Amino acid sequence: MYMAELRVPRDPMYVGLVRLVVAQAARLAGVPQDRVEDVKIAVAEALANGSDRDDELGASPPVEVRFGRGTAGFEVTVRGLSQPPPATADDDVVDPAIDQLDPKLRFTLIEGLTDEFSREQDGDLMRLRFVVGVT
Amino acid sequence: MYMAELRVPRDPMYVGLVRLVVAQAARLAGVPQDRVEDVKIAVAEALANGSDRDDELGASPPVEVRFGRGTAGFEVTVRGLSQPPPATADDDVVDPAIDQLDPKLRFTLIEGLTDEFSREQDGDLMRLRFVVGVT
Amino acid sequence: MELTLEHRTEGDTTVLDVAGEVDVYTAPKLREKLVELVSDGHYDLIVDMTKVEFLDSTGLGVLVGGLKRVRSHNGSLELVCNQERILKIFRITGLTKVFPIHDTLEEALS
Amino acid sequence: MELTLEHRTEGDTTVLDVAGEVDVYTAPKLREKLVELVSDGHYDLIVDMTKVEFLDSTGLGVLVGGLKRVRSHNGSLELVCNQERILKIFRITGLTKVFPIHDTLEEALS
Ligand SMILES: Nc1ncnc2c1ncn2[C@@H]1O[C@H](COP(=O)(O)OP(=O)(O)O)[C@@H](O)[C@H]1O
Ligand SMILES: Nc1ncnc2c1ncn2[C@@H]1O[C@H](COP(=O)(O)OP(=O)(O)O)[C@@H](O)[C@H]1O
Repeated sequence: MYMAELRVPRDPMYVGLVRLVVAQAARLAGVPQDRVEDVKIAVAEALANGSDRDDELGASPPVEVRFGRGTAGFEVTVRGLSQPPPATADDDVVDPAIDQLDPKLRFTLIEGLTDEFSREQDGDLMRLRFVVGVT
Repeated sequence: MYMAELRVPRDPMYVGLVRLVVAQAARLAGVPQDRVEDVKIAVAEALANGSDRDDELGASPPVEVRFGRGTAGFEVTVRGLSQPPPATADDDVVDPAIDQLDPKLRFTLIEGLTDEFSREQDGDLMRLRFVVGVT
Repeated sequence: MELTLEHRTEGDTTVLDVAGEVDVYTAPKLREKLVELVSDGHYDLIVDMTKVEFLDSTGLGVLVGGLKRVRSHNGSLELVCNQERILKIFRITGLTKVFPIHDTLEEALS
Repeated sequence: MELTLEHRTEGDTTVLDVAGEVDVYTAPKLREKLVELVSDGHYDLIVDMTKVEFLDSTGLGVLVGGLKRVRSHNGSLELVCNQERILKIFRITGLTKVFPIHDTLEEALS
């Protein structure tokens, strides 16, 4: 079970890079091309988790991505800041200019695109793990 | 000074992946395309350093690559097993079937392709650092 | 591959061609473009996503935001998309019920 | 992009077309091919690297090994390469003095 690990600053600039490297690793691990597309989106969603926090970027811990062929298939774990708790139950508080979907949709997407998905809160951090089958 | 960090098993399979991700990061950092080609070769040479050791792959520590835009340009540091000390001064001992150049040529190449190059031995490990200017 | 955006008018409709990757890094550019179009009085939009190579929920959020903006002017926002990998994320998030999605631009215009 | 290898004979010469990436992962494939050609009696080789996208010192080592093999049969190994980024690494390592390098296959064959 060989795992690679990538640690990048919490900055949208790096999201494309992470997508690229995890997609390539998925291909090497034997994930078929249409599922590689699923991996790319799932990775993007996992990295976007917490991206709506207004913490200073520089002050944030880096995002950690572990990936590689595991026993269940191609496994990815993303550890980073979790999304902020909803400020209030009133939906109207969300600024419509922000154009964001319900952040929970990110989990719906990861779940819909992968074969196995779990998440774990750890204080301010969240660990998202998903698996896509290999041929 | 934003640095990303990639840790991969010491396995030739991962070399292409590392090249890909560091090259993409170099592009993002503003390294011109012809120098990105230099970065790719320099990274490959730094990773190949120590690849002629016959240690069990699984028993080796992972290779650590740090990269990003630093003060002097796009900086890359590779930390991994260093090449073995030459067994003897007698050149004929080298098995010609191995088809290897003098391992020191790797350093010559990195030096010739980059703007700044340094290396540091640390027990069994070696830290290679190079910088390529950005526009 | 970055994001490129180009618009043109076809009768009363404005077609926005989106090509490349719409992600957390590039989505602000798409948002600005939609805001600009609406503030310039383009209320009936077709977003042609035929050349989109990547779209995630950040991009979906921007499209939903665009839809809200045109609707506040009694306008419309329809999509052109025939790529299964992108249609899939509209389906998973339930947005196929929110956006009219067409296979081709011709179909969207007619 | 992986490595692909194809050979054909042109008169007394054998041309090996190398396309793709020659690195620490793929170089063993090139080494095997050269060993196979020499043991099949191909002693005059032209390695056409026009379609090589990446080459590092591991690849150089394999080419030097091939040169040693053909020389032990009084043969030759010449290269075709017109890409500056690849010629550069032959220059830096001093191997331009070891290999005859041609711009085109026609030049190498004549
Ligand atoms: N699956 C969904 N994911 C995210 N937002 C949604 C979803 N479905 C509806 N919405 C939100 O609800 C808004 C209105 O949705 P829609 O069904 O088009 O309106 P209505 O129900 O008022 O006709 C959309 O602009 C969007 O913000
Ligand atoms: N710059 C170099 N880098 C690595 N090996 C070299 C270099 N120059 C020469 N050699 C080695 O020396 C061998 C013979 O080199 P060459 O100059 O062609 O032979 P000679 O000097 O016997 O004519 C080559 O096969 C190669 O192994």
